[in-house]
Amino acid sequence: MKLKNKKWSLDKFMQIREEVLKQWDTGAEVDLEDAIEYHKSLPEQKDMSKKLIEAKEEKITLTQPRAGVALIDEHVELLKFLKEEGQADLLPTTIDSYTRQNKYQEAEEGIKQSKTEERSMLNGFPAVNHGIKGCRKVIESLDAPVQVRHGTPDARLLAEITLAGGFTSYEGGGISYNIPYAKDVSIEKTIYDWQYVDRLIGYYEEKGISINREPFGPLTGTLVPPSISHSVAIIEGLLAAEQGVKNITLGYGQCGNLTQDVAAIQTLEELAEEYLSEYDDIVLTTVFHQWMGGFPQDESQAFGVISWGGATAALAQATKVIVKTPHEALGVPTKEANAQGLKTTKQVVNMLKDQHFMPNGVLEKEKEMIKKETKEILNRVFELGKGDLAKGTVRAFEAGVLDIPFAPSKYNAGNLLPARDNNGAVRYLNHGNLPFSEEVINFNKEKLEERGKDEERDPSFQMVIDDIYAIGKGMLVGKPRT
Amino acid sequence: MKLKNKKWSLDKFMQIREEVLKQWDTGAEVDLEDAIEYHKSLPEQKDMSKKLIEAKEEKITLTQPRAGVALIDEHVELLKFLKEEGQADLLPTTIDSYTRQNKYQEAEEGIKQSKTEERSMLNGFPAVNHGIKGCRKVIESLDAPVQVRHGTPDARLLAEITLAGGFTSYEGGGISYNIPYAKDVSIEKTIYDWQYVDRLIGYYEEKGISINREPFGPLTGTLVPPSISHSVAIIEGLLAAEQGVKNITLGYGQCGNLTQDVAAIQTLEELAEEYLSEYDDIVLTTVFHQWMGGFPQDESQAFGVISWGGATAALAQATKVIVKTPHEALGVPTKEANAQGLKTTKQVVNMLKDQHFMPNGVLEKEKEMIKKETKEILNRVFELGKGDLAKGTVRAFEAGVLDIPFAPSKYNAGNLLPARDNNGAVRYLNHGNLPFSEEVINFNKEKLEERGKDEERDPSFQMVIDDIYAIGKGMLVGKPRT
Amino acid sequence: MEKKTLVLGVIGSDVHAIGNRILEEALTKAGFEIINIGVLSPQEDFINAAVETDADVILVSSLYGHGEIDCQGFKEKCIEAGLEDVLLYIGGNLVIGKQNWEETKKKFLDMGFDRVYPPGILPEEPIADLKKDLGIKE
Amino acid sequence: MEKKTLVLGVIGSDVHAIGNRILEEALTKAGFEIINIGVLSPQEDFINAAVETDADVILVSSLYGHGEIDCQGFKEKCIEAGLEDVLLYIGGNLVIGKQNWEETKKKFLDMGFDRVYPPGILPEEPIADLKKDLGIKE
Repeated sequence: MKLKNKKWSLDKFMQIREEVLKQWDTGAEVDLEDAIEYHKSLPEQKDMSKKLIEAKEEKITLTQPRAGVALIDEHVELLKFLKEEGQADLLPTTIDSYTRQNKYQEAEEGIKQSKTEERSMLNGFPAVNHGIKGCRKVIESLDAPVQVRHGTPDARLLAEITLAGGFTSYEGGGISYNIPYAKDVSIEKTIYDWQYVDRLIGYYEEKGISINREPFGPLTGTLVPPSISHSVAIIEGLLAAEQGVKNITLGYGQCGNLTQDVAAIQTLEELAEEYLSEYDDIVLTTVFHQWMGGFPQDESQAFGVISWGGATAALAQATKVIVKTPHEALGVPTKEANAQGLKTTKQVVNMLKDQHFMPNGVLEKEKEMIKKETKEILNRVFELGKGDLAKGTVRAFEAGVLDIPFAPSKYNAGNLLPARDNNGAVRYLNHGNLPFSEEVINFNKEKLEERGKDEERDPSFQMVIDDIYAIGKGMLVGKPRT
Repeated sequence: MKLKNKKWSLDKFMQIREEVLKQWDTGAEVDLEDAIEYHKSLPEQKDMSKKLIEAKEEKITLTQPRAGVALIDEHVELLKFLKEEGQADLLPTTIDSYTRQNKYQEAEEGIKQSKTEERSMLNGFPAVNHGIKGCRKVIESLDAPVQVRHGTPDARLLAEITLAGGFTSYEGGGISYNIPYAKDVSIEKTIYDWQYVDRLIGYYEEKGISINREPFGPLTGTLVPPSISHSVAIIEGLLAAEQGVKNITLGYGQCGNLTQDVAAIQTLEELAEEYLSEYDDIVLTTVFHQWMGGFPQDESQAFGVISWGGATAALAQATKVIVKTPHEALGVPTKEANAQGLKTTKQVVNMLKDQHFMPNGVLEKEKEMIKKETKEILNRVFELGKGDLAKGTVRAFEAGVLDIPFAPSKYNAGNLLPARDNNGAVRYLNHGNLPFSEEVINFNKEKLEERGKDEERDPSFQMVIDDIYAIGKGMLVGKPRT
Repeated sequence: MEKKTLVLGVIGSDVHAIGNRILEEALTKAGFEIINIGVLSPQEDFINAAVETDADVILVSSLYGHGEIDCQGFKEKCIEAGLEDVLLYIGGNLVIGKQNWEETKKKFLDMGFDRVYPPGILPEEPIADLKKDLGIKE
Repeated sequence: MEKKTLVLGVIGSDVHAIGNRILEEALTKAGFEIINIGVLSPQEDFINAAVETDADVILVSSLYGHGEIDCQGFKEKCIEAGLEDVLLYIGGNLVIGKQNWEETKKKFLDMGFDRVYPPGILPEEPIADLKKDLGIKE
C-alpha cells in the first residue's frame, strides 16, 4: 500500500476488487456492467445527483431523515412512511453498527434475532448481508433518491453492493468515517480504502452514472469548530475528486450560533470551490446537520432544537438538511417520531425559503476567521505531504495538525478543547498543535476570556463539560447556575 | 360623555364608578382601600411590573401562555401546571367570551353547565361572576404574576374586580379591544370606558401600586402591517399614560418575516419612547405574539411555527413572548398541549438569548419605512383631533385614517388589503385612506409588484386569501401551486 | 336557474371575522346569494334574516368553543318560525378542548343540524355538499 | 481508605466517545481509580481488564441500541473468569426504539447486572449508588 493522492489505474482497482468481493458471500453477486445498466433503467426522480443540482438552482433546502432497520420489508415500510407522512425529499438507508465494523456474522445474527423477536434488533439496515437483490427491492419500492449512511472505516464491499443495488449517494470518507468511528484503524488504511470507494464511483461516472458523494461533516458531532470540519470536508472532497467523483455534497454540523452556522455553510462552499477549482465539472452542494450533540429528553424541547436547526439550514441556504427526531435523547426513534422531526423541519424550511441572512459585519468577520483557520490548517497539511494531500493528511494527524475533538481513534492527537463563547459560537479553548497564527489564537482567546469574565471563572474543562450538557438542559451556552 | 385626552378628576371617576359597580352583584365587593392593602401584602414575585422591568434589564425574553377555564379550582390547577410543567414565567387568566360581551347571566349559565358536565363549557375564566374572593383564590395559589387577558370593549367592572382581586397586569384598550372584538360599539364609547380603566390603574399608581397595562398588539391577528398595530399601540399607550398609567407593555403580532418582525419590535419601542417622552417615569416593555393567524392542523408542523415565533421573539429581544400551542388549529388546547408550546418556546428562547439580530442595511430600511408609515398615520390623527388624541382617534376611524384589516366593527372603514411580498413581509396591497406619502405608497407597490411578477399574476384579493391560508398549509408566502 | 340564498354568520359572542369573510367570497363565487349577518350574531338574527330573505340554508360558524351552548334550541326556534325546511349547516371549533370529532358531530346532528364540519376544512367541501343537498347540477 | 477500582468502557461496535470521557472525568473526581478501555470494547476486554486490575466494578455503556445482543452471556463469562463478586453496572440507550423502561431494566437485571440506568442521567446518580454499594462513607 503506497498511499498517494493519484487516480488509481483501472488495473489496480480491479486487482484489489477481487479481494474485496470475497469479504462476504454476497460480493459474488456484483457485476459492474449489470449495475450500470440497472442505474440507466432507474427513473430520474431516484437520482440523488440530479435532485441536488435542481435544489441548488432553485435555492431550496431539501429534508432528509436518518433511518434503517434490520429486515427488508420493514425497512421499505419505514422509508415509505417517512416519504409520505414525513414529506421527506431525500431518503436514507442507515447501516447497522455491526456492518460498519465489517462484522457480517454478527449482522446475520441480528437479522435472525430480529425475525424471531419480530422487532429490529439492529440499529440499521445490514445491506451487505441483504445483498444486491435486497438493496434493489428497497430502491424499487421507493419514489425518491436513497443514500447509504453509515460510519464504516472499510466501506468497500458495502459500496460495491449498495451501488450495484441502485443507491445513488454514498456518505463517508477516509477521515470522517475513521477518526469518529474507530479506535485503532490507521488513517493511511482508511484513506486507501476510501480511494477504492471513490475510484468505484469514478468508474460509474465514466460510464455516465453520477453517484453523489458526501463526506460526513459533523465528525464527532459535539462542539466541532467549523475550521476542523471544513478542513476534513475539503480534504475528502479533493481525494474523491482525484478518483473521478463529480457530484460532491460537503457537510457541517450545527453549532447553534446562527451567525457562525451561516458563516460556516457559506465558507464551506466558497473554500471548497476554491480548492476544487483544478477539477472539471465538479458540482458542489452543502448539507447542514441539525445539532448532533446531546438533546433534551422532553419532546417539546427537542422540537425547539429541531426547529432551530431547520431555521438555520434555511437561512444559510444549505442544499439539504439532515433531520433529528423528538426521540433523539432516547435512542433509535420510532417511525412516527422520525416523521414528526421531518414535518417540523419542513414547516420551518418552507416558511423561511424566501428569507436570507444578510451580511451584517459580524457575518463577514466570522467568515474571514473560519477561512483563515481552515487555510492555515490546510496549508500545513499540503506542506507536510510535500504537495501530496493523502500523505500530508496522514502526517498531519500524526503531528496533531489535524485533530478532532472527542474522537475515539488512537490515531487522533486529541489535544483540542472547544468551548462556546458568550454568544454561543464554538471557539478553541485549547488548539493543541493546530498550526494557527497569532491572530487566530488571539481571536479565540479573547472570545473565551470575554465569556470567562462574564461567568467569573477561568475557561476550563468544566466549561467544556457544561457546554456539552447545555442544550440537553435547555440552554446553548453552559453557564454555571447562579 | 365629552371625550378628550385629559386625565379624569377623581370626582368624575368616582361618580361613574358608582354605576359601574352596580353592573353585577360582585361589584359591591370592591373596596379600593382594601384592594391597595391587599396588593401591598402580595410578595414581590407576583408583581408583573417588577418582573418585566427585571427582564428588560437582563435582556431576556419571558414566556407567557393563554389559559382560562370556567371553574376556580380547575383554573388554578391549569395555571399551576403551566407554571410547573410548562416553565411559564408569567401567567395569564383568559376571560371567557360571554364576560367579554358583559353577558354575566350567560357566563353564570356556563359556570352551572360546567359543574354539571364536569368539563369547562366556557372558553375562559368568568372573573366578574367569581368575584374578588374567587380572583384572590387564584392569585394566592400561584407563585407568579398573573395578567387579565380578554377582549372586552367595556372592561370597567372586570378591571375593578380583577385588580381588587390581586391581578397585577391588565390587557386591552379602547381600540384594540373594540375594533377586532365588537360589531357595533363606537370608538368614542370604548375610548371613554378605557379611560376609566386607565384612571383606575392611575389611582393604584398614586397609592404606590404599579399595575402593568398592555394594549392588545396583534389586533385581528392576520397580516396586520406593523405600522397599523404600532399606531394603535402608541395611541393606547398615550391615552393610558395620560390617566396615570406608568408601566406599559406594547405588543406586536408576528408576521413571519424575520427582518420585518425584528424591525417591528425595535421601532415599536423606539417610537413609543419618542411619543411618550412627555410623561415622566414611564417604563416601556414589549410583547411579541407568536403567529396569530391560521395554524397547521398537524402538531409537528405547529411546533415549527411556534419555534419560529420563539426564535424571532428572542432575536428581536422582546421582553415577553405570548405562546401558541400545537392544538392551535383545533380550538382551546388541553393543558398538556399548552405546556408543550411553552416548553418548545422556552428551549428556543434560552438557546438564543445570547444572540442578537445585527443591523444589515435591510433591517434599517425596514425600520425606516415602519417609522415613516406610523408617523404619517399618527400625524394625521393628531391633526384630525386638533391636538387632542382621543378626538383625533375617533375622527381618524371615521375617515379611514386608522383602519384595521379584517375587523368586524362597523366603525372600521375596512378598506385595507394587506399581502405578503416576495420575502414574506406584510405590505399594503390597498392602503385605503391611510394618509401615506408617495414614497410609502411606491415602496409598498414595488414590493408587491415584484411578487406579482414572480408569480405571474396581478396582486389581488386571491393573493390575500392565499396568504391567509399559507402558514396553515406549510408555507409563509401564499404562492399559487405550480 | 334561480340563485339559492344562504344566511351566513358567526353565532353567539364569537368575533372571528376572517373566516366569515373568506367564506362569503367563496360562496358568492360558487354562485350563491349570500346574506352575511357577520360576527356576534344571536340565534334570532339568523332566523330573522332567513325569514326575510326566504333563505334555503343557514350556515353557522363558531370558532371559539361556545357553540355547544350557543346552539341549544336553535332547530326548535327555526321550526317555530316556519323554517322547518331550511337546511342547517354548522362548522368550526364547536366545543372546548380537543374532543372526539365523531362525538361532537353526533351531538350537533342530534341538535338538528344537517351538516357538521370540523375546523380547518376549505370552503370547497361545504360548497360541494350544498350543491348536492340543493340539487344543483354543475 | 484505599481507592476502589472501576473498569469503564463502551461495549460492542459502539463508538460513542464523549459520554465515556465525561464519565471518566466525573468518576475520577469522585475518588475512584478508573481503568478506561474506551469505545468498541468486546466483553473480553472488560473481563481481562477487571482481572488484571483486580477491579471492584465493571461499568458498561451502550448508546447505540445493540446492548441487548452485546451483553448476552456477559455475567456468565465474568463468573467463569472468577469475577463473580465484581459489581456490574450498565447504562445508556440499551435497546432499539422507545420501549418501556421498566421492561428494559428488568431484562438487564435478569441478565445479571446489579444496576441499570436509562439514557440521560448525570454521573451523580451512579456515583451515589457506587458509594452505597461499595460501602464508601462520605
